[in-house]
Order: sequence, then C-alpha cells, then structure tokens
Amino acid sequence: MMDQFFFAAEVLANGLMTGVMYALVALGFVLIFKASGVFNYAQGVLALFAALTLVGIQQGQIPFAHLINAAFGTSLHHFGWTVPAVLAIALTAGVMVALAFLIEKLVLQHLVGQEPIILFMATIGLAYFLEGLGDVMWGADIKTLDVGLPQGISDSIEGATAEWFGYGFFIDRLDIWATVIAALLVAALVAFAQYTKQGRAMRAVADDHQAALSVGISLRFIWVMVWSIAGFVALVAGIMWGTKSGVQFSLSLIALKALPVLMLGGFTSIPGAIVGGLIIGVGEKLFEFFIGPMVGGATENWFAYVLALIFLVFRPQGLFGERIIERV
Amino acid sequence: MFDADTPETLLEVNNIEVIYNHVILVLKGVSLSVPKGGITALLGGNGAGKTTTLKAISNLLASERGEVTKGSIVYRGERVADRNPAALVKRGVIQVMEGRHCFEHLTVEENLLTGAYTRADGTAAIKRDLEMVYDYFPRLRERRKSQAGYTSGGEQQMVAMGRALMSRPEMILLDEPSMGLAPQLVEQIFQIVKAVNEGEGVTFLLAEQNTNVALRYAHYGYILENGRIVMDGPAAALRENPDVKEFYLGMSDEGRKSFRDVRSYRRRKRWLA
Amino acid sequence: MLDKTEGYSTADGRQIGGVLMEMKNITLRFGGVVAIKDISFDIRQGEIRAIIGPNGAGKSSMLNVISGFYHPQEGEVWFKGYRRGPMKPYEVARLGIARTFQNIALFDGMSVLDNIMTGRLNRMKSGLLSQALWWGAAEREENENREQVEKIIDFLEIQNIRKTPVGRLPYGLKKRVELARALAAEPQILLLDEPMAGMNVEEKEDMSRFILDVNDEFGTTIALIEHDMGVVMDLSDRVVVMDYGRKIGDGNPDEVRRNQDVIDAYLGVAHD
Amino acid sequence: DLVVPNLSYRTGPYGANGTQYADGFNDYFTLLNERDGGIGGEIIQVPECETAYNTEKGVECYEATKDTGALVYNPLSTGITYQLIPKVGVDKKVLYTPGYGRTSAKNGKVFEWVFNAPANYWDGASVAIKYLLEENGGDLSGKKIALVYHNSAYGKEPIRTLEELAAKHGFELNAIPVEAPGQEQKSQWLQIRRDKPDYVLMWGWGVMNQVAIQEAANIRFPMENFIGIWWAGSEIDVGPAGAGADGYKSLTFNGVGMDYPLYDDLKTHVLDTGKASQGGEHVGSAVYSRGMYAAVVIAEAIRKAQELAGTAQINPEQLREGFENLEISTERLAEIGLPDFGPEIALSCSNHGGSGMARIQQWDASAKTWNLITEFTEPDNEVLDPLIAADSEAYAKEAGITPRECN
Amino acid sequence: MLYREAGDFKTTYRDDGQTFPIRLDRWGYYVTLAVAFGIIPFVINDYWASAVFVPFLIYAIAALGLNILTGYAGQVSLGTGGFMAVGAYAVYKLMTAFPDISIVIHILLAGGITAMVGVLFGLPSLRIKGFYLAVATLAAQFFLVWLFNKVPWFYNYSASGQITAPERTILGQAVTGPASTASAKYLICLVFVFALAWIARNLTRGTLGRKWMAIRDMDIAAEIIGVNPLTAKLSAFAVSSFFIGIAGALLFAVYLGAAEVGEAFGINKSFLVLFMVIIGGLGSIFGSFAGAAFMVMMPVFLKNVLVGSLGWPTDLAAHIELMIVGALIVMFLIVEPHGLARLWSLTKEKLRLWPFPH
Ligand SMILES: Nc1ncnc2c1ncn2[C@@H]1O[C@H](COP(=O)(O)OP(=O)(O)OP(=O)(O)O)[C@@H](O)[C@H]1O
Ligand SMILES: Nc1ncnc2c1ncn2[C@@H]1O[C@H](COP(=O)(O)OP(=O)(O)OP(=O)(O)O)[C@@H](O)[C@H]1O
Ligand SMILES: [Mg+2]
Ligand SMILES: [Mg+2]
Repeated sequence: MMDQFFFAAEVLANGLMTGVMYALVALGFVLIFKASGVFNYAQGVLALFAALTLVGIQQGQIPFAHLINAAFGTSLHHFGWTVPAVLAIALTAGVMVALAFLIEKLVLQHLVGQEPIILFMATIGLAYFLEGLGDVMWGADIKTLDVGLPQGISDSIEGATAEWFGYGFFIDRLDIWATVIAALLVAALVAFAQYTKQGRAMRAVADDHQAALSVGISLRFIWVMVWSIAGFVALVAGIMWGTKSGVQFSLSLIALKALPVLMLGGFTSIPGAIVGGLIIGVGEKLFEFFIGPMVGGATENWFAYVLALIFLVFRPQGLFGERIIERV
Repeated sequence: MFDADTPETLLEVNNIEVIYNHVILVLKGVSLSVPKGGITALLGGNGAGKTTTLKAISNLLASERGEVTKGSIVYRGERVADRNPAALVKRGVIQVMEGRHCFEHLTVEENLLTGAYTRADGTAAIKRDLEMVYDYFPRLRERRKSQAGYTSGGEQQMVAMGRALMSRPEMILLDEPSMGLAPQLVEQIFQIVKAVNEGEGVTFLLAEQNTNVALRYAHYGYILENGRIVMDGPAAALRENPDVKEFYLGMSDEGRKSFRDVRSYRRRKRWLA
Repeated sequence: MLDKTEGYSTADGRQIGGVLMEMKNITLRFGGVVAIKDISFDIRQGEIRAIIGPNGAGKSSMLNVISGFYHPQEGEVWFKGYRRGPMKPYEVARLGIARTFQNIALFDGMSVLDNIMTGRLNRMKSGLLSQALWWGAAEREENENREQVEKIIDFLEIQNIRKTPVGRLPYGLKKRVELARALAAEPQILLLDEPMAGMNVEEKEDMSRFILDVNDEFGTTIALIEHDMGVVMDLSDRVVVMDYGRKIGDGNPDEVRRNQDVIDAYLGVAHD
Repeated sequence: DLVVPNLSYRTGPYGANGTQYADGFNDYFTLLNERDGGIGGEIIQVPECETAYNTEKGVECYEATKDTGALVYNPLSTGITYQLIPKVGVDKKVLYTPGYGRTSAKNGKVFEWVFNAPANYWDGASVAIKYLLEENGGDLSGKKIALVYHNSAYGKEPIRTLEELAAKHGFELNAIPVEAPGQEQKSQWLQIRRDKPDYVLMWGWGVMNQVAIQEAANIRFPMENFIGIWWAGSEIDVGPAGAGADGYKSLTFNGVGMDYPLYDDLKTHVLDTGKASQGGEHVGSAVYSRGMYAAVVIAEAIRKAQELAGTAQINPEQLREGFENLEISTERLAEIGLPDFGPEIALSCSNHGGSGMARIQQWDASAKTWNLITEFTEPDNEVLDPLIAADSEAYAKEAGITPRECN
Repeated sequence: MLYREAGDFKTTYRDDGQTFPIRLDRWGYYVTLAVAFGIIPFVINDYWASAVFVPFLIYAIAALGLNILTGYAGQVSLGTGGFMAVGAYAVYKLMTAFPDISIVIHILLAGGITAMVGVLFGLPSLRIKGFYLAVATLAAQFFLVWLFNKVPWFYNYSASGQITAPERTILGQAVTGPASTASAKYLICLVFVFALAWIARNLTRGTLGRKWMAIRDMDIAAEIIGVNPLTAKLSAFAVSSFFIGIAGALLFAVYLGAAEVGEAFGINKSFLVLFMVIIGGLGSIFGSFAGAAFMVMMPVFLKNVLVGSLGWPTDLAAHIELMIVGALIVMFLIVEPHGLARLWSLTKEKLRLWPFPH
C-alpha cells in the first residue's frame, strides 16, 4: 500500500520533470505566437537544428562536408579540433540569431498581414527546409551531445528520500537542471513580455500587423528579436533533449509533445506553457502508469491531447490564454 | 505656425498610380501637396481612393498586396518608398488607420503607450503626454485598464487618435476620424486636431467623409473621385462651391434638405464619367 | 394580437401599429462594466425607431440583446406579445429579426450575391442528398430564392457588383450589401447599427432613401442607431436616448431635440 | 549486368540506422565488382532508391526499379515488406528480408517469392528465451520477463511467440508498448521499476533504443538482464547512455567487428580506392555488418542460381531457384573471408527461413565494442513451427493462395 | 476570342450558376475528362499508376474533403490521417466480413462510418476555435491510430497488426489485391474522384456551402443572421469525413494493398493533405486537385531529376529534396497565399484584360 503511494509519488515527480521538458519546447511556440500570431510549427525542427549545430561546432565537424565530398570527390569530415562547450553554445546562439534574421528576411517579411493559417503553413515549409538543411550541413548520423550537464539518478536525492521515507526516489539530475533552467527562462520571459517596451510592442504586433506598422513598430526588428529568442529557447530545449536521447531526427518530433501543452496553457501565455507542461507531464505519466497497462499501454500520445481537449471545452482559450474577443 | 501664403511643403505626392493584386488599378495619377503646419483635407466618396492614398504615403500598401506603380511621394525631400513604415514614424509621419485598428488584447493604456514606441525622450515625457491624452479623452481614463477589444466603437476611435498623439509626430495622417463618433465628439476631435495643429505645429492630412466638419477645420482641400483628384482649393473656397455644396454638404439653395425628401428624386449626376 | 395599445399616426400621415417588440427593464453587465442599466422601451409595428447616445452608451449592446447575442442579466424581451425565452441568435433570426453591424460583418470570402443569398438561408429547406446531387428541390429552391435576391439587388442598385468578392468593395458599398443581406431575410424587424457611418452626404441620402423605401414598401419595422443627427431627426418616428447605459430620453424627434438631458449628454448644442 | 536495387533509407526517423545498413549492402557488391568483376562475370548494379522508411515511397521505389531487370528486393522495413509481398508474387521478383518482415514467410509453400533466412523475429524471441533458460539452469518458471516494444507491426511480432513460450516455460510475460518514436519512456521504465521483472527484452528501432537503454540505466536495471533484438544492438543504440550501457546484450545473426579477412579485401578494393558508399564512415559497425551480410547471402544465391541455370545472366525466377537451393556452409563462409560470421544456411522449397540460429552479443562500454558471448543457437522449433504454419495458412486463405507442394 | 465572358450572355439563373461560365473553361474540362477516361486507362503502366496517378486521385479526394472542412467551413483539422484510417479499417472489416458484397458499396459505407466518427470528433468545434481546434483535432489523429493499433478486432487478430486487402473485383476486373491492373486501379479511383468532385461542387454552391462559408468568414455574424453553428459545423465535419474516409479506403484497398496504421495514416498524412489544400487553394475545388497534383508529383519529379538525371547520392538528394520542397512551399505562399487556384484565376483575369494591362 505504502509502496503504491511512493510509486505514485515518484511517477508524479517524474511527470513534473517531463512536463518541464515539454514546456521548454512549448515556450518557443508561445513566444513566436505572442509576437506574430504565427503558430510556428518549425519550433521542434529549430531545436533539432540548434542541437545539430551545437554538436557540429563542438566536435569541429565541417559543415556541408557530404555535399562537398559528393561534388568534388573529396572526403572531408572534421576540422580536427574540438570547441569547448560554452564557446560552442555561444556560437550556436549566434547561428540562431543569424537564422532568425534570414527567416525574417526571406519568409516573414513577405507574408505580413496574411492569415494565420498561411503563416502556419509557411512555418511547416520552413520546417521541411531546416530539416533538410540540418542533414545536409551536419549529416544524418545520430550524435551524442555532451555539454557537461550531469546525467543519471541523483544519489543525494535518492539517499535523502531513502532516509526520510524508506523509499529512495529516482530523479534524473538532468531533469533537475532542466527545471531550474526552465524556471529562470520563464521568469525572464514573463518580465520581458509584460513590462518592457519591446515586450509590449511584441504583443501589439501579434494583434494587428498593420496597426503596429502604423505606430512605428518595426515588424522586422520585432520578428528578428522574437525569432532569435525562440531560437535560443530552442537551443536550450535541444541541449536538454539532445543530452537525453542523442541528437537525431526524432528530436524534431518533440514539437508534437509541446502542442497539447500549448493548447492547455494557452497559446499566448508564457506561464501557461509551464503550467500546461506540468499538467500534461503528470497527467500522461499517471495515466500511462496506472491505466495504461489495462488498455494496452502506449497511451501517452493521445492522452495528452485528450486531456488538453477536456480542459479546452471548459476554457476555449486554454488555462491562461487571452480571452478570445468575440464582438459584433 | 501655419502660414497660408508662403507654405513650406512637407509632403508631395506626384502623380501616383496604385494597383492592388497586380490587377486592380485604384489610383490613377493622384497629385497633392501638404504644406507644413497646415490641415489638409482629402474628400471624396466611397471607394474614391482616400485610404489608398494615405496608405501609399505611409508605405503600408505592401501588406495589402498593393503597390505604387508610378509617380513618387516625397516627404521632406525624401522618397518614402525608400523607407519602411517604422522609419517613417521615426521621421514624424504617423497614420491613424481607418477602422481604428486597436490592439485588441492590450489594455487601453498599453495601446496608448505603443504610440510612444519610437520615442526616446524618457518616461517622464511619455507620462506627461499620456496625461494629456487622458485630458483630451476623459472616457479613456475611465477605461484605461480594459482590453481595447472590449471597448465600444467610439472609444476605440479615441484610442487610435490618442495613440497617434503619443508619438509626438510632425505629421498625422488621419483616416476618417469622425466615423462612428457621437456628434459632440466629432466636434471635439476636430477641436483637438485644431489645438494640436496650432499649439504644436503638427501637420494634418485627413481623409474625411464628413465634408462639412472637415472643411470647417481644414485649410485646404482636395476632392478625390474614382482615383483622380477632381477639384482642389482652399477650404473656404470649396465650401462655397455650388457642386461641393450639393454633393458633399447636402445643401440645396434652400439650405439643408431633409433626408426624408431625398426619396422623391434620384440624382445621378457625377463629376466625371 | 399585436397591439397593446392602439397605434398612432405620424406627421406625414403614416399609420403606426401596436407594439411589436418590448424591452422591459433590461440590465446587462460585463464583469464590472454595466453596459445597460434597467432600460425599457418598445418598438411599434411599422415605425422607424432610433437609438442614439454617446459612444459607449450601450446602444450596440442593446441591439445585441435584441438579436440574442448578449443575454441580459435582468429584464425581459417581449416579441409579438409573447415573452421571449432565452434564445440562441439563430433562433432569434428565425423569428424574423435581421440586422446589420457596426463594424461590417460581411462574409469576406464570398461574392456579393452569395452574401445576400445567406440572408435567405432559413427559407431554403432542401435536404443534403438533393443538394449533393443538385437535383429537384435544391436547384428549384436556389433559382426561386435567387429571383428574390435579384429583386433586392435591383432595389439597392448594386447589380454591377453582383459577382465581386465583398472583401474588395469600398466601405459604403459594403454597408449597402449588408443591408441587402438583412433585407433578403424579409424580416419583420430590421436592426441597423450605424448604417451611415463613414458615408458622405450623397451616400447617406441614398441610404436614407433605401431605409424609407423598405419601411414603406415592405412595411418593415426598423430600429436604427445613428450618430448623424440630421438623419436621425429626419427619418425616425421616435427616438430613445441612452447615456452610460441608462435611458435619458424617449419620444419623437422634436421632444428629444429639446430634452435638456439629451443636449447635455449627447448633442452638445441644440440641433435644428 | 545483374540488378539488385537497394531500397534504402538515409533520411527520416530511422535514417541513421538505414544509412549504415545501406552502406554495408553497397560496399560488398562494390567489392565483388572491383575484385572479381562481379559474380560469374556479371557486374552487379546496385541502384539506390530512398524510401525514408515510408511505405508509399517504398512502393514508388519498387515500381520505379522493377522494370529495370531487378532481381531481388531488400527494403529493410517491415511495413514496406508487407506491401511488397503480394506484389512480388505477381511481378515475380525475389523479396529477401533477413531478420525482419513477415515471419511466416519462412513457409516457402505459401510465400514462394519471399525469403527471410537466416532468422526471423520469432527465432529471435525463442533464442533469447533459450539463452535465459541456460542462464537459469533450464528453468524460468516463476520468472518475470518484460517485453518493451515499438508499438507497430514490427514490435508486435514477437508477442505471440513469447506468449507461447511463457506458457511452456512458466514465466510471466509483461508486454509494454512504446509509442513511436519513443523519445519519452519514463512511465514505461517506472513500471518496470515497480514490477521488477527479472529480464527485459526489447524490440526497438531508432531513437527508442537509445532512450530505453538510458532509462534502464537510470532505474539501475541490471544491463546484463536486458536483451534487445538484433535491431536494438548497434553502436548508435548504446552510445548516448555512455558507461551506463555497459553489459547490455542483444541478439545478432551476424558477426561483429572487423577481425575478418574480408575486411582486408574491402580496404584494398573499396575503401582505399575511394569507392566506399558514403566515404566508408560506418565500416565495421553492427548495422553495417548486417547490411553486408544481406549482400553476402544474396550474392551466394546469385552464384547458386547461375550454377543451376548454367548462365551468368539470370532472371528473378532463376534467382528464386538459387535461393531455394542455397547452402552457405561454415567452410563457404570462411572462403568468403567471413569465418563464423553467420550461421549455416540451407534453404529449400518449403523452408525459406533457414535454421533461425542467432547468438548473443554484449556491449563493452569502455572498449566500445560488441563481444559475442554465445555460439549460434537454434530456436525452439517445436513451438515455432506450428505458429508459422498457422499464420501462413491464414494468409494463404485470406489472399486466396493454394500452398504449393514441395518435395 | 480568348477568355471572354462577353458574348456569353446568360438568360436564366440556371445558366448563371453554371460551374464553368466561360466557354474555354468548359472545353478544357471536357477535354480533361475525355483524356482521363478515354486515353489514360489504355496507356497507363504500373509505375505511372502507383507513383503518380492513383495517389494523385486518392489524395485529391482527401484534399476535397479537407477543403470542405477547412477551406469552406473554416475549421482547421489535423485529424485527416486518423479519419483516413477509419475509412481504411472500415473497408477492411467490411471486405473481410462480407466478401460477397460489392467493394463499391463497402467503400461508400466506409465513407459513411468515417462521417459518423468525424461528427463525433467535430463536436468540440462548437466551443473551440482556430488553432486550438487544429491542435485539438490531433487528439482524434492520435487516438484513432492508437485504437486501430491496439484493438486486435480491427485487424482481424493478425500477428503483427497489419491489414492486407483481399482481392475484389468489379465487372470481373480485380481492383484490389496483387492481381489488379494499373488501369483498373486508376479507373476505380477516377470514377470516385469524378463523382465526389461533382458532389463537392454541388454542395459548395448551394445552401449548405453558403452556411459553411458564412461560419468560416465570421461565425458570430453567421449565427446572428440565422445559421445554426451546430448543424453547419457538424455537417461540414460529416461531409468532409465522408470524403476523407473514402480516400482512406481507396488508399488502403486499391493503392497500398496492405497497411499499418501508424505508418500509413500517421500525423504526416494529416499535414500532407493540409498542404495540398493550402498550396492548392482554400475554398476551391480546382485547388484541391492542383494541390494534390503538386504535392504528389513534385517529390517524384525532384527525385527523378536529382537522382535519375543528376546522379546525386540518394541521401543527399533526399535531404536537398526536403529543402526544395520546403522552399517551394514558402515561395508559393509568398507568391500567392491563396494558392494555385487563385494564381490560376488571376492569370485568367489578366488574360481577360489582355492586351490592356489593367
Ligand atoms: N486590398 C485591396 N484589394 C483590392 N482592392 C482594394 C483593396 N483595398 C481597396 N481596394 C479598392 O480600392 C478602391 C479605393 O479604396 P479606398 O479604401 O482607398 O477608398 P476610400 O476612398 O478610402 O473609401 P471609403 O470612404 O469607403 O473608405 C476601392 O474601389 C476598393 O474596392
Ligand atoms: N463583450 C463585452 N465585454 C466587455 N465590455 C463590453 C462588451 N460589449 C460592450 N462592452 C462595453 O459596454 C459599453 C457599451 O458598449 P456599446 O458597444 O454598446 O456602445 P455603443 O453605445 O454602441 O457605442 P458606440 O456608439 O461607440 O458604438 C462599452 O463601454 C463597452 O466597452
Ligand atoms: Mg477609406
Ligand atoms: Mg456601437
């Protein structure tokens, strides 16, 4: 009996941590949605791309090696040096800013004032492109990412809980780190969006592109800024997920785990991303753990969505989303 | 201060042509000039192209798939086509768009503050101007914390006006400021226009359907029909023009005619075919 | 059993019938904001009833209450002598209440013709199968209703834009199309929310003519919100004045014009 | 020339694995062409076609290549295999699916054109259990075994066999699905932590493997009690878990490492001449070796077919004959330069699946190598044969096939 | 005269409501039909059927279906893959349970069953709007896929959960199963496409279509002028799912022959069909075809060029193909956000004005 309770508690704790990991991806979505009303499907791919670039830089891979080899019959692959993690992260962040700039220049700029669904589609096109680009640049191999984040079960938590409850909790140290980082990110982003001039401008842009232009807000600047931030958030998510499971194609699919989080928390709410993440994380873990075996398991994918759907029926704008303004 | 005799030209529109969607030709050679420190009115019926002209000036056509295909627009000696809309605001031209275009999810106050986005003269000055706007529109003070999306049509119009004022512009392009406002407020808005114009030397170019009021406050007027300027002149002269009187002011020789009487005749005289 | 009381006749000799719709002590709140405070008034068969008041007074909200989009916290709406229970907007529409909107609410992706045809949706009853196969009822109905719509198009003189997507139209014509859509439903009461905003005098004259003709030829009862006092005073038979959600005046144009409260709150100066 | 299309996938969720396999497959044929001038004097052409592990693209690839004289297909995807099984019967092409695909295709009476030697999933399941039996002195009764599987046709394959085996040996089976791609498996592994099974088997593919091995390490599940199918036994799978993966086991039906004479030839004729597929980055990896092994078997079947037909330029029908009479003895393997690389194979009209032998390899994280820890072991055919008979009969009935007679 | 309406006066409302008011369009349509029915079946081979025509036709049906829901009724759905799965599994169960009944009836029934499921999953649309709805429809996508994977009854208890279409004939010609010929597969799909496109056209030009479009353009206003959102939205879900269900049934039975739910009807399918609809043009029947053609043929074309003609390594080609597809999608959206259909109609508008520029 007691055991069952502890198991449940452990699942809960792990669910919370997983939720934070989801939230990290969801955050990027929220930022971009808030700033441009763009539902950025490419956020997952952005995370993959960031992680690939990070590993590539860290390991001194030659970008486009495969392409060059195919074209010139050479057989390049590495420069032969390695770059320290911190520097590599900084460089990758730089790449993400450059990418944001290019995206604005080549895509968004030409789609000002279009309907949301068109912008959404454009981001899917972008996702395809980045996916291909990441592969061409860095190769499709699975890569191990190590920026020095600790991994594995935290012995101290296990020890402490074993002493207190007679049951040692297994908590992954990586998850603890993710939680701390996510909390910091969220706090910073909330402050930014709510209380700064650029934050206000960002929300204004989301409401009405034309009006924003008319009061002198430069869409380009806002978009480059927001996409850069989202690129940075993607990098953080990419580091976390990449450390966990290696950097490879499936990383981009975590976007699909972020969607129910987003829906539940509200597309426009930064705190919503975290709260949504926690609810989804805990919900799906508990369900899979206790109900899953009765119905054959593998319920996590749909359960997250159904859970979010149930919340939505009661609050169509998500828990923290802005009220949908309906007036005539 | 506006000097009607030797005005310095702030904005020149030279023979522009605007096409939407690559096929719909809307402006067919519109030229006008706006003197510094004046209030210039752009009048004309529905679909005449007033909004299009204003958007061409503030460079907002691109997002509607429209483009200026001929002619040029020069603001203080610079072609506006070379500047993006944000840079234009920095240079002092701001537009109050037709149909209000408030930021629905921002509060009234946040809406006003976005108007000050391009300003760099410190929070104190911005705060002062905010108070000024609230003094102009007391109703907004009451509703400062409501989301703009939930305010009434007239309140939104005030927000849009106030927002433009917050940017401390040199020139304001006003697109139908009186639309949907109560009569008292229409008068008030124009009073404000006048006050701002005289007090701070802000130049106005306003598109209006309410010809009556517009001509009372403007210094100069252009009449646009079907994408062409069909008449222009000092406001006072336009007010006396018999055609303007009949078609734009709704006056006949016997003074204002009742709307109840209009049904008895069908007048379809047009300026140009 | 329409008339609660006998009707009255207007200055120009039209006979106005009994009470068609009555609002009783309506109060509408949005959170802290009281949009309408305990308002009662009636609309009689065949009259043109204006609602005026400063911005934010609650006029549009009142129309929304009438058309079932807002549900007042207190008060009752009576229609044709029956108390109207809580109804969905589309049910209200089926009672014969049509309207236009302050911020034009046309269907931008559709042509003018299709927009107007939507006004007649409730008269078209053919089944799914018939529509899918475009056979029998569906086609017949389409053509019959099309004929009615063409009449309205002729009436409002918008023949030449029939096939244009409404998104491309200038403001004034949009307003006209909206009126056409409302008329297509052949309503008993037509609610117009600022039908003449953004129009110049000439266009207002046209619009006035349409409103008067509708009222006259189809006997449609009309309630309208308008800020142009010239229009209101010339067209309407009786005027309700609202301010801050309250009713501050109700009567024929002359009475209202002279009402000191109304002058203070709204008109600014006494209108001639 | 002889055409052996390579329906590969180097993109998409499983691209990393697919790439290595395709490289091994290509390189062996390149070696034959370079060193021997092909087989029997016929150059082997290996046109590659990208399927992205997607059935529709797979079908497109098949249709695009089938009229170019293609002899045999090896799509490395259970999904595509299911698509192709009915088609190859009509088009008369050989379908060779070593270690994957439809298990009951072992029955040559029903599946005339399909071969899945040397081993199939049910063999794998049975060999794993047999290994565990040995570990436990022949008795698994009362033990708990969990199966963590990819929630797809592929992952579900072993369940029926394992259920039979559970009944026979008295162990308790608990099947735990993981939804593709399997990036997140916390609750599955917490279940395992709670249920404390003695052993965990895994039918995974792609990222699922890596995450599973890492999660297993996280809950401190003893790695030596964790056995994956051969598709969950590559260097990529154990990489991210680092030292945590030490001791992890998996099945295999081919040798590992580069300690085979063949690799010398490969180096001289393929690697050093710059002819290696993709620059030879993956040579010697577990999945590469398996791709190469598939090529070896196909090449041997071609040889046999040429021998039987008396002509070097064979057609698919003749290749089918070649497969049905294929024999790869230990000696032959040594001759090829791959001593003890795979099990002996002897196919026949009715047996298209070979002996089903497989062995266990174990990961040494410090040396970063796989070590073979058992010999080739036979599956429990007593259990498997009826299952295969039943499944193939069901298929025959559904598809309206009358099983042919074999003598 | 090229492209003139002038001289083409309509004298009845019936004429005015014609599908192809311009003569040239009408001819184009007849010629297309003649080629599609009269020529292609006789020249088609396996490769063209399975690489291009059959998938094109089937996806055109799916795109029509999604276009009804998203393009006409404004409800963005990402559940297409799941609904196609319903069609596929429904037809599989029907085919195996009632082998003696015609496959055409099975396919229609499969559409009907999908319509019911669609209505069920459409219920939340009454509360949930926009992207929230889009994401919510993923619940249907994932749940349905999970269900078909989990419950053995759906796949007749086969060991691996794969379903395989048995052979069924129409007029003695096998249309499913390995023995079916390219032209038989092509023709059955073509007939369905033809009939369904005609139905879609009828529905969208009449009362129901107007209700849908009204809800799409402004749901509140639509409700106030008398459109019941419940029936309008659910009918859109029903009709759309009917189409999509038939597409799923055909995809499985005629095209693939065997399917595994997660792989054949996964989320990617939902995106693919949505792409077709948007690239082709929301709210346009022609657009559904154009989009389907584009998305089916472009990868095949690129692959043939990059690998076949330029001889690039397949993986590089595949990656670059992804980049090109992505870039093309973005480019198309920039050039004409309203899709190929709009591009086409603008071209026609220009043609009509020709030789005057405006
Ligand atoms: N985005 C657009 N696409 C196509 N045509 C447009 C677009 N915007 C405006 N038009 C057309 O351009 C013409 C001029 O419109 P504009 O809005 O400039 O008129 P306006 O004078 O401001 O009229 P109003 O007084 O009604 O606001 C109209 O005929 C309108 O149909
Ligand atoms: N849905 C809503 N939520 C919150 N407040 C609302 C809502 N609808 C209206 N209001 C508020 O109710 C008041 C009355 O609004 P309403 O739109 O009825 O005014 P109005 O008389 O039509 O004004 P105008 O002439 O400017 O159109 C306003 O203060 C408005 O902000
Ligand atoms: Mg305008
Ligand atoms: Mg109002």
